[in-house]
Amino acid sequence: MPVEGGRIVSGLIGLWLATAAAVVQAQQAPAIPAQMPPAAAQPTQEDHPTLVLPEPSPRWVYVLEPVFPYLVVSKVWIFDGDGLAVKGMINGGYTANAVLAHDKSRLWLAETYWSRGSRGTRTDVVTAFDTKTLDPVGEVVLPKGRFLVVPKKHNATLTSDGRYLLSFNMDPAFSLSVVDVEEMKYLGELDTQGCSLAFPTGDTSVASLCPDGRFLHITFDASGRATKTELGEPFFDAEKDPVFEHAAIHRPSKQGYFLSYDGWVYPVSLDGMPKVGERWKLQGAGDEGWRPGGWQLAAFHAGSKRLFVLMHEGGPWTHKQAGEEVWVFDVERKQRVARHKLPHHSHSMTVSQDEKPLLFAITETAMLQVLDATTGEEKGHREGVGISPYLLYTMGE
Amino acid sequence: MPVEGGRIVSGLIGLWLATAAAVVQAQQAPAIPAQMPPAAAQPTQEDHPTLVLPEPSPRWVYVLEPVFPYLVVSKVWIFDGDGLAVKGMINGGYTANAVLAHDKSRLWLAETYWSRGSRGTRTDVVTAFDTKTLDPVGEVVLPKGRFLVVPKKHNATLTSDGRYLLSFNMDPAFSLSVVDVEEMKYLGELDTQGCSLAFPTGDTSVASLCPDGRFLHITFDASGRATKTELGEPFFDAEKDPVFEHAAIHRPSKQGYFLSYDGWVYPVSLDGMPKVGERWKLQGAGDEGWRPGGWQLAAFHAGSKRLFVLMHEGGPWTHKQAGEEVWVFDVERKQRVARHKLPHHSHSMTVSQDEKPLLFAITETAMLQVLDATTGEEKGHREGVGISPYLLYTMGE
Amino acid sequence: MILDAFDRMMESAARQLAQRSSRRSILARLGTVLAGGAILPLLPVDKSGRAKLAHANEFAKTAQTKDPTQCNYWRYCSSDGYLCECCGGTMNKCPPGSYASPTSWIGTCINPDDGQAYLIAYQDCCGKDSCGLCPCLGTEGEMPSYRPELNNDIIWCFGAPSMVYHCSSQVLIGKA
Amino acid sequence: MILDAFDRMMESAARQLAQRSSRRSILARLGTVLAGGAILPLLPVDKSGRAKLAHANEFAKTAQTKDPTQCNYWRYCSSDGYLCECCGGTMNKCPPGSYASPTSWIGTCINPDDGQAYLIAYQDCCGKDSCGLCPCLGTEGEMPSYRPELNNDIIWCFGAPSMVYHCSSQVLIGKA
Repeated sequence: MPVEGGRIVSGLIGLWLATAAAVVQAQQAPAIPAQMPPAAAQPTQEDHPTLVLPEPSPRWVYVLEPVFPYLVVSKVWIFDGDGLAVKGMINGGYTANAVLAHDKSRLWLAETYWSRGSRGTRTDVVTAFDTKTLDPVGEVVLPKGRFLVVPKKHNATLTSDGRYLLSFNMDPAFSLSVVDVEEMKYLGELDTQGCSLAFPTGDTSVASLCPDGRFLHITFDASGRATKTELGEPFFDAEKDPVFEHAAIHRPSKQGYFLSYDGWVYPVSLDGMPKVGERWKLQGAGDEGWRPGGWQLAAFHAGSKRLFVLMHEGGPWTHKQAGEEVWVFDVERKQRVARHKLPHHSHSMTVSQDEKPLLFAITETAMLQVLDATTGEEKGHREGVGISPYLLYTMGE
Repeated sequence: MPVEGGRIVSGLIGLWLATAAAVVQAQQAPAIPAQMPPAAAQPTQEDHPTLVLPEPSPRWVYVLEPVFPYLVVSKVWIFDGDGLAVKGMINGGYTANAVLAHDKSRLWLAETYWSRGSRGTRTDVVTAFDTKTLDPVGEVVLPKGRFLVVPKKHNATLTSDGRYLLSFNMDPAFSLSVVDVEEMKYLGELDTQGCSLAFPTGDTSVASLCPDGRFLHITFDASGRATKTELGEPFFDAEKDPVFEHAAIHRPSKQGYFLSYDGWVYPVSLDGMPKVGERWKLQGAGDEGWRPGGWQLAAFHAGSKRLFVLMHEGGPWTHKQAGEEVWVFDVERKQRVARHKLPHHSHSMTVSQDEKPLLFAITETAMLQVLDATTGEEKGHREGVGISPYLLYTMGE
Repeated sequence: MILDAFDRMMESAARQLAQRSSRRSILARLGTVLAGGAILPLLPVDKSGRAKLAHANEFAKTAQTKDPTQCNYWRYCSSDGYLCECCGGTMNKCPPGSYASPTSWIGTCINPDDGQAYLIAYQDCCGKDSCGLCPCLGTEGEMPSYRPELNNDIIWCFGAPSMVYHCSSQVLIGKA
Repeated sequence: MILDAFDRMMESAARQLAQRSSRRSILARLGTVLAGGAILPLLPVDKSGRAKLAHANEFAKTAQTKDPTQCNYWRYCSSDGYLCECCGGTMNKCPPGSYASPTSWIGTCINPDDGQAYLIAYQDCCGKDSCGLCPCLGTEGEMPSYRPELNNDIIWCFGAPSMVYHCSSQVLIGKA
């Protein structure tokens, strides 16, 4: 279609008016182009909108990277597991932690900024992102800060009803910061008495892991104050065989599987005060020399009741070594049902929660692999997922 | 020497008091540990001070990298040319520009921050760093912003007496922001009438390059207001054979060499209104197919009156191609005196200003090479200078 | 990065401008808004406009119309930067959470399927740190930054809600 | 990164503590400062302290005393992170513009030259983004972060002017 001269002319004028408008805007906080004068629009045959995502699919994966050694700029990548196309990206701050909403509408980052990049005034925030627009839609300042550490999944969690986000804090006093994510309001700190991390246990309660191998369970009220604090019995030997922080937790079914360095599985019911079931072992006869290891090393697929664990051959203190295989266990029979050899050794892994689950695994060379979680068949891989991807999240986990 | 029990105990107490102090400090702007209670010091047999550099050597090189694609965190590396040891690092903001003080006491960054990393409120600043402590010792806000572009050396400069820093700005109006770096105070903007960049010409004047191939020269007063504006005659054909932005400028001698895409050298006296001398050509008989190119592609060693240029074999529009050789010219005889083959092709290069100058060159794979600038002998190289080094600075240039 | 052949539209646009509106009247209108101070200059454009069209022809020789994640996709004849197509957007939609700069430079690309020349608006998407994927960086016809309308190193997010460059998109204006 | 074998000093230190000061009195003093709230727990330390000394012996087998830019330099037996020695500092001086955390964990390293064990304070240097050079990352004896005194993923800059981790240094306390 021929372009009319008049449209081109107004485009030109629009160009200059828009740049002029930028002069005025330069010192203001960014806002959506609604502030642009109408003439600013460049007339084109095609529109040029911003893409809005559909409701997130359970087969998408959210990959969090702290971006070593540029730790002040973390990043979340969103990929479609079928084809590994980029759906979008979110920029975060220093050692950000991510939390996905149960209703899929939000992704929150608990993150830290300095006013001049890596210097100046520190500000800790929980930022809410709309999962369809990927716009930041709200921010809550965490006045007591947060736990600064290479990102671990259970540094932050969401209560069962999705109302409260709990962000672990060690400043160096141990506490959980309570944020009402409906009102986007900071409520206060829950003293964890030296216990760490945040595991969801209900609408107004949360559990932490204590250094001597027991759970602390805190119930709190709508003002963010603790109303009840319970301390469990030690269920593992924190000296000789600690459990990994990256337990496989499935929030909807309130079921968790905590794995020890040596390969013991502790099934935990996270419905109220955690109840630890009878432990069983990943390795059986002939599995000598194999150990669980990596970073995010375990995932649970609730529909099929399958536990997935990154395993490698190695000696003691190789608990951070990348996995060579993913072992799949039926948690009811407590038996291994499959061994998937990973095309590339991976330090973090998760599975989607749909009926034909995908298994996502990332390597220390920033490659994302996708396998059929049931058969272990490789479905694809993608190199260059930033430079240091660490954590994987899927909807409904 | 045996450690006394008492010292260990006070160390322990000190540890906890210090962490307690951190609780109080967490929300304050960082300050030097003077605020720590005296008991906070961990008693050690050795002190644990912060290293303070000696006065910068002319044989050190300051390497600026914008850090693609993490553009909100630029970085300056400081290396000793003799041995390539790291002397220190400075963190900067979005597409920072660096300027070194004539008296070696300061390194300034003109840089841009957003309050939330890559979003939020924008702030443009000139930050002063002490070149011995590498501490930020002052900051001036640039209320009109700055030119955001992949860093180019002549986006900012210093007047001859070292008092005013001029930061080019395109917001999109063209101007130079004037900062009094003695008082650390922003004075105002000089309208450059569509001309760009900043070349030093005196104590209270500066030149810019105009799109039609001429210089604009602005003289200003102590309040930062233009008192005189002169426009030169076009000295090159900006349509057919533009000059590179990265002219070789030697501030102390007020001499500059502007090179064109095709290889013409325009000697320019930068003492007041720029005076362009007779042009001469880099390539002679037998040099067909060779062109200047790269990013920071030229340097001038004032002591020996030698001009160094990155050269490659290539056709038209290869002006950003990395150099295969450094050609060395005697600018008085206008003759080439040496061809140094680079062990690794380089896009940026400079020379130190001492009597036995070093030649520094960086590759697109983040390697820093050092050559004897006189003989071309390779003196060393170092890989992993970040991921995207772009510009090189030496003292006295 | 980014800024490229803004001038390509000038050959036809300037012609049309001459018919409908005097250059002076546009500058006067701008002057009102800016209250003094030069902004990106409109001139000179004609010569390089012609030079650029020659490049478009050169680009078209190896251009394709099937895979917009490749640098030789036909619309990218003047595109410099990370392709929005690889970053969660498309050639004419910004990735979620990033926003088009309402300002743009314009190129003339030839579609090899019909051999026709089209005007393309290279409107950057801004507001997030660089996407980092699918860099397509051309230097044909590229000029130093003192000729900003022809320089591709500039963060060309003027008028967008943020001056943080994310990726480059390529929007169809119509036939040239 | 960083946090490592704070407990190593505990075997001797706790012994000496027992002689001179009751644990309760220290905690009471802390309590005054903190006004409630648990901080990094002092216990349990003895068992892992012994375990750690065994690791120091293991490390010492291949340790050297000549080149402090290598991960097997004798003082680095418990060091995790980027070596300040490579970042413009030294093993006991922070790089220019970065500042030591006054808090530290402590290791027991054996100097192969004299076969003696020494206490080393691993005081991080903070205030700049990660140096990125000479990463030396050990996992022997490393525990999850719910045992922070034995975890090396934590940004251990408590009490420094900034919580931005730059590099790891290794300061001599004295003979163990």
